[in-house]
Amino acid sequence: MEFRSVRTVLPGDLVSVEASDIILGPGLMQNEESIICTKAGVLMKKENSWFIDSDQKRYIPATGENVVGRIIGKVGEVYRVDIGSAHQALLPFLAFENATKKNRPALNIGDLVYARISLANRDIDPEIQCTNLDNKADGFGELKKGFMLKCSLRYCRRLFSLKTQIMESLDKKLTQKGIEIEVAIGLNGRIWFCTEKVKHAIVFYNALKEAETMSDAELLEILFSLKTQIMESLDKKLTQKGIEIEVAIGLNGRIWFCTEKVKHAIVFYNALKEAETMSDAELLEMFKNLDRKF
Amino acid sequence: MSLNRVDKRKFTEIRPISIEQNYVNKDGSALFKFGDSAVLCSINGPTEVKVRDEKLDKATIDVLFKPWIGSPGTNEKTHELVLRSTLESIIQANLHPRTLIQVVCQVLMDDGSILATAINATTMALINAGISMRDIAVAVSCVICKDGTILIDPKEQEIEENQSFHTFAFNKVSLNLLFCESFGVFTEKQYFDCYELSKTAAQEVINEIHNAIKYNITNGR
Amino acid sequence: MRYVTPGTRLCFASEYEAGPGTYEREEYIYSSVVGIVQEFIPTVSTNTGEEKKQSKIITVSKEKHQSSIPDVGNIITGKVIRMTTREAVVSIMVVGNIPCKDDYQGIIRSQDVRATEKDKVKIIESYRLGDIVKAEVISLGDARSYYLSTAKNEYGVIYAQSVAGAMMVPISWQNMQCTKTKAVELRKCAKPEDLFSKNQ
Amino acid sequence: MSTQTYEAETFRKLQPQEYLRKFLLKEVRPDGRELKQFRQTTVNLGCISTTNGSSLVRIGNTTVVCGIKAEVSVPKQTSTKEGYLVPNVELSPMCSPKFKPGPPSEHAQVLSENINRLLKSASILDLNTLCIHEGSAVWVLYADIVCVNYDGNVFDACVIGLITALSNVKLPKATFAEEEGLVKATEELLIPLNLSRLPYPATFSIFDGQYLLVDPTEVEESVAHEVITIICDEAGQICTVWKVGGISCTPKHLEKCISIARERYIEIAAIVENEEKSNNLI
Amino acid sequence: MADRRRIQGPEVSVAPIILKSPNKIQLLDENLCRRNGRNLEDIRSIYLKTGLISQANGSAFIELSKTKIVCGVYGPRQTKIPAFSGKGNLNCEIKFAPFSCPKRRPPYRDSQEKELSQLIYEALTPSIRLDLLPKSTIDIYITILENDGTASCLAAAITCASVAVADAGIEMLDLVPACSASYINGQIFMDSDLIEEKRESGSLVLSYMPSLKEITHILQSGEVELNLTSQAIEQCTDSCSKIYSIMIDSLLLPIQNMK
Repeated sequence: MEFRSVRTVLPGDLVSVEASDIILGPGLMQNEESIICTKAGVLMKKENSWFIDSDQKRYIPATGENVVGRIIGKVGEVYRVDIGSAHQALLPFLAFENATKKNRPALNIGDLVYARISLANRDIDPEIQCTNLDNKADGFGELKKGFMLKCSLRYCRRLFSLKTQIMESLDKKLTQKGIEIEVAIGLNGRIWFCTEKVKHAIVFYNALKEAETMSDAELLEILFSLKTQIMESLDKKLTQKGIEIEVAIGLNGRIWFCTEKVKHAIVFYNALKEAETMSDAELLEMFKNLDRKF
Repeated sequence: MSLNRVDKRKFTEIRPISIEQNYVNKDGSALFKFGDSAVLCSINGPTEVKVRDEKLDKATIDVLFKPWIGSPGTNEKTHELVLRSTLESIIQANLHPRTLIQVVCQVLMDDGSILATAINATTMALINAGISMRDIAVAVSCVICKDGTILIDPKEQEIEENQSFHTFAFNKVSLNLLFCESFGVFTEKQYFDCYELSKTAAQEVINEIHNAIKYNITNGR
Repeated sequence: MRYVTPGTRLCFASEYEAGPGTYEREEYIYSSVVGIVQEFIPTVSTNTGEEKKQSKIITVSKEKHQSSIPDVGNIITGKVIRMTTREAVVSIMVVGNIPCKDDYQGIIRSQDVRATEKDKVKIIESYRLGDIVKAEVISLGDARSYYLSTAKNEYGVIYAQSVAGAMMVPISWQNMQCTKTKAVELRKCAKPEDLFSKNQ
Repeated sequence: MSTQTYEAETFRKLQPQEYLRKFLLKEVRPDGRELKQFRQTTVNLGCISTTNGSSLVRIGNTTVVCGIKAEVSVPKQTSTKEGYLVPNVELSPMCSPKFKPGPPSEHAQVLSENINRLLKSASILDLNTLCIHEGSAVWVLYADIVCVNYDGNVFDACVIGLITALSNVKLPKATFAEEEGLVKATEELLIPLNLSRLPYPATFSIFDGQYLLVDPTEVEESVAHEVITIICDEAGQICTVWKVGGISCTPKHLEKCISIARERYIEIAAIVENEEKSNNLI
Repeated sequence: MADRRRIQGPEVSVAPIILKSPNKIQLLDENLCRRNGRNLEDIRSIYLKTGLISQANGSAFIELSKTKIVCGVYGPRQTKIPAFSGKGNLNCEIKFAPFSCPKRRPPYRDSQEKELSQLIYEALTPSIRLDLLPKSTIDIYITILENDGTASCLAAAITCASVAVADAGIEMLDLVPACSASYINGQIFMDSDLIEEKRESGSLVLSYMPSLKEITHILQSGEVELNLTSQAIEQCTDSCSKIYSIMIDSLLLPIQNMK
């Protein structure tokens, strides 16, 4: 049985529940006899479990959640990691698979890691580790190269819950085409991905951004069929015309690109500038038609 | 009821409300308008707090109030204190000890009742930021004219010539008084008349907020 | 009774030894506080039974109480205000049994939490934010903080609230129980016996 | 001091809320007062001879001194007859460990602002009466309120201080010499101000959402954040209602506060009248 | 720039010109009596009271006819200075209330206040046993409510602060009374008031520990002959001893009355 939505609620609304053994999820608080909503959103219910489906951008750490973090410093035997929460997380040097005092990964400031929250407590700064409960790497560890994308927490949670489906179909569809893509979804509102070619990354980035407001089904759809096709077609159309273009998008507000011919560069530059004010949908549309401009 | 207010409103009618969320790229933000009075509120947090301001059992709430024109003075400082003490009684600050919840209110246009507009904008921004709250606060202003008429949600023009000016903030659940600021000369009966009329108007504000949230959820974010 | 103020000449330095509240300058002893003059002969227990000559000590008992400041060896009471994996920061509120007007800062490093198995100490399993602890000042510490220790039975948490917000009572030297939910939480407890039990 | 009081002091320091709660359960306050009892209030007029009007107000331990000095300035172009009345509250680090040296804290700014709002909105002093020569010279009254000891409810002390100091003000006879552009004044201070009303305040704290504490001390203020201030005038009209923090205040509470504030008005008016009488005798 | 943290007044304002009666005030009458009936070597009567500020660790209030000064002492408390120090740190700040002088003083800290703060610090430091207070600060805050002569005000502030420090229970070597003298027309006016001060050619402020017979601070200003100075020092030390007994009484009487 799935959670079903009950109604839209505001903070302070009372939820009337008959049953006594209820499970309260996020956004709900028990105050003596009554149950009070503390967030605005959609009240969801499954049997005796209740929670409020709401959105926010600021991450509050919870033990066991996977996060994407950025190393911002070293203090003693730990790395300080920015995971987007109020306090920086601590990542001990030894919290990696097979790490010993002599043999441990050397991370630098700015490096990204995929980690699991091992301690989240309101009294103390959160701690993270790059191993699963059995001290195995299991996908955790340094994220080399690639891009990091920030989005709302709710979106990350959705992607995370659809993770297996996404990966399956991604694998199926993309590997056939010889494209490889690595993705790490952090529940702290950060998604990391890495592709061999930069242009694939751009298409993937845009697809992810656009999909944020869609339903689950649409989301899967857009991620795996439509976008790969666009990418493909862009690839196809441009290479047919003998135009090659390489692009790198920096999250610091700078985009780098390189084309063989200067006039192509100008066209691309104008296209990018023009696209700045567009919505995501328009943007993709424009990229689709980019070849015509060349 | 006669229609002799400057903008043809009834005495007890609030100006049209407009609410926009995610106005700026912060953890939460909202633009709230009472007619031409507009306040943009943005929220950052829970985020890191300076050791000096750290509270070990709850989040520190910091409010900045920026006026429409000029630099902030004692009037804005007083608004900041009002907003902060109002928020402290509704935000579940104990969930995030040793953190900072920063609230910035920028007046975009001042056409009277600006403190009430700011309180409502802050409420919307906090909801948008997903900050846990026990309740929400809504505010309404009113004036008592020289002839004793009570005008709800007055425009600047209506505030200038008055006997007294009142701002009330209520909580949503019980419509109890969260905050009140009344200056001028008035009788006890007049005060409670203002109280009741503002309370009724506050209910309308709550309805508008509810609608805005619903709209936002059904139409994506 | 003799009341004196700072600077009052009390006696010759050759007759007495200067005790608390007094100071010696040239051949005299002077008072350094507002208070009452007292003198006593210290009793010294000698193992051999030998008579040991002790000079009389003159003191001035303080009638105006200085806001207390911590010193090495003092027992302090304070609140845990910050925690890391290595230490707990304590706001020192009471020295001995005199409250400080303004708090001083002290830290309990993980090696000073208890006397045994020091390397296995976890701060988070010893204290929580807001706990009231009793500790001993072991050094003047660094520029910011005094160093404190709870490595004795009578030191540790004396008052704590559970996660549910109710008061907790110690059930062993490292466990406390919530009076409301009966949940057990980990703490380095002080051996119970003190003013809170009287006040409750 | 006995060890008993030490323990109470220690308990207060460590558990301030519990400490207050224990007293209130017995319907009494830490300083021995009843819940709706004000502290002893005294007013001392004309205590500072370098001013045009001054007043020293004590509410229990809380002490403020208000001194008013008259200077001369040019009126605004928009209102050529209006003088100025500029209130300013100083909370120095001397009066409480809470305050640091430097520019006015938020607390001091809010006190000044609320006093200014009261003066303006209740039009206590008609600023036109401060005119010396229309368009050229008007009186500026600087009302500086210095807090000497901060033991709670400073707002009440400030308002009483200001109103009584204003009624104590004597201005010299001043003439504007047009050719020199200077104001000359007599040495004797003769002319009192004509105040349209004399409002006095009463402040309340609500603790734990149920105990209404009249005239809170510093200890009580630090744990009871819901504060209500009512200012009434001699005709029983209300000049200010100010209420912040907490959600337990009902219209019933407000009605009760207003009626207590009216009783308090009579009490303060009597204290001030006595002081004025004895002041005039000297 | 106007201070936005205060209520705004007009940009400029001036005190009115007071039309004074033409006859000049005589400082001395034919019997060498001063305007308020005292002799040249007399100081004004002193009212000194401790424990006025309940929030402070120690406090005192002094009144010399019109001059009124309050002092609050906070500490010893944790020092804000970031370096380790085995010795206590003393901090003095004096403030004139805006209405304390004939001309209104704007409420900002001015250079005269800074200078006076430094003088009080210098006069009191030798008397306080700071070596007993590691890592601590003692803050002395003084407010002048009414100023009737700046030199005598400084002296009174030192006396008042010393009593407040003792009231705070802080260990001291001795109390520090202070006294001022003005040189007017080759004569020494002890403890002069504002009107006398306006005619002075120089002044002396002396801070003294009577029990130890040590001078902690001496401030001489203006032009004066040497023998007049030594005479003034002598008269000031005498007056300090008188003030000393008032200081002792102000500290002991409340205790003795309590018992």
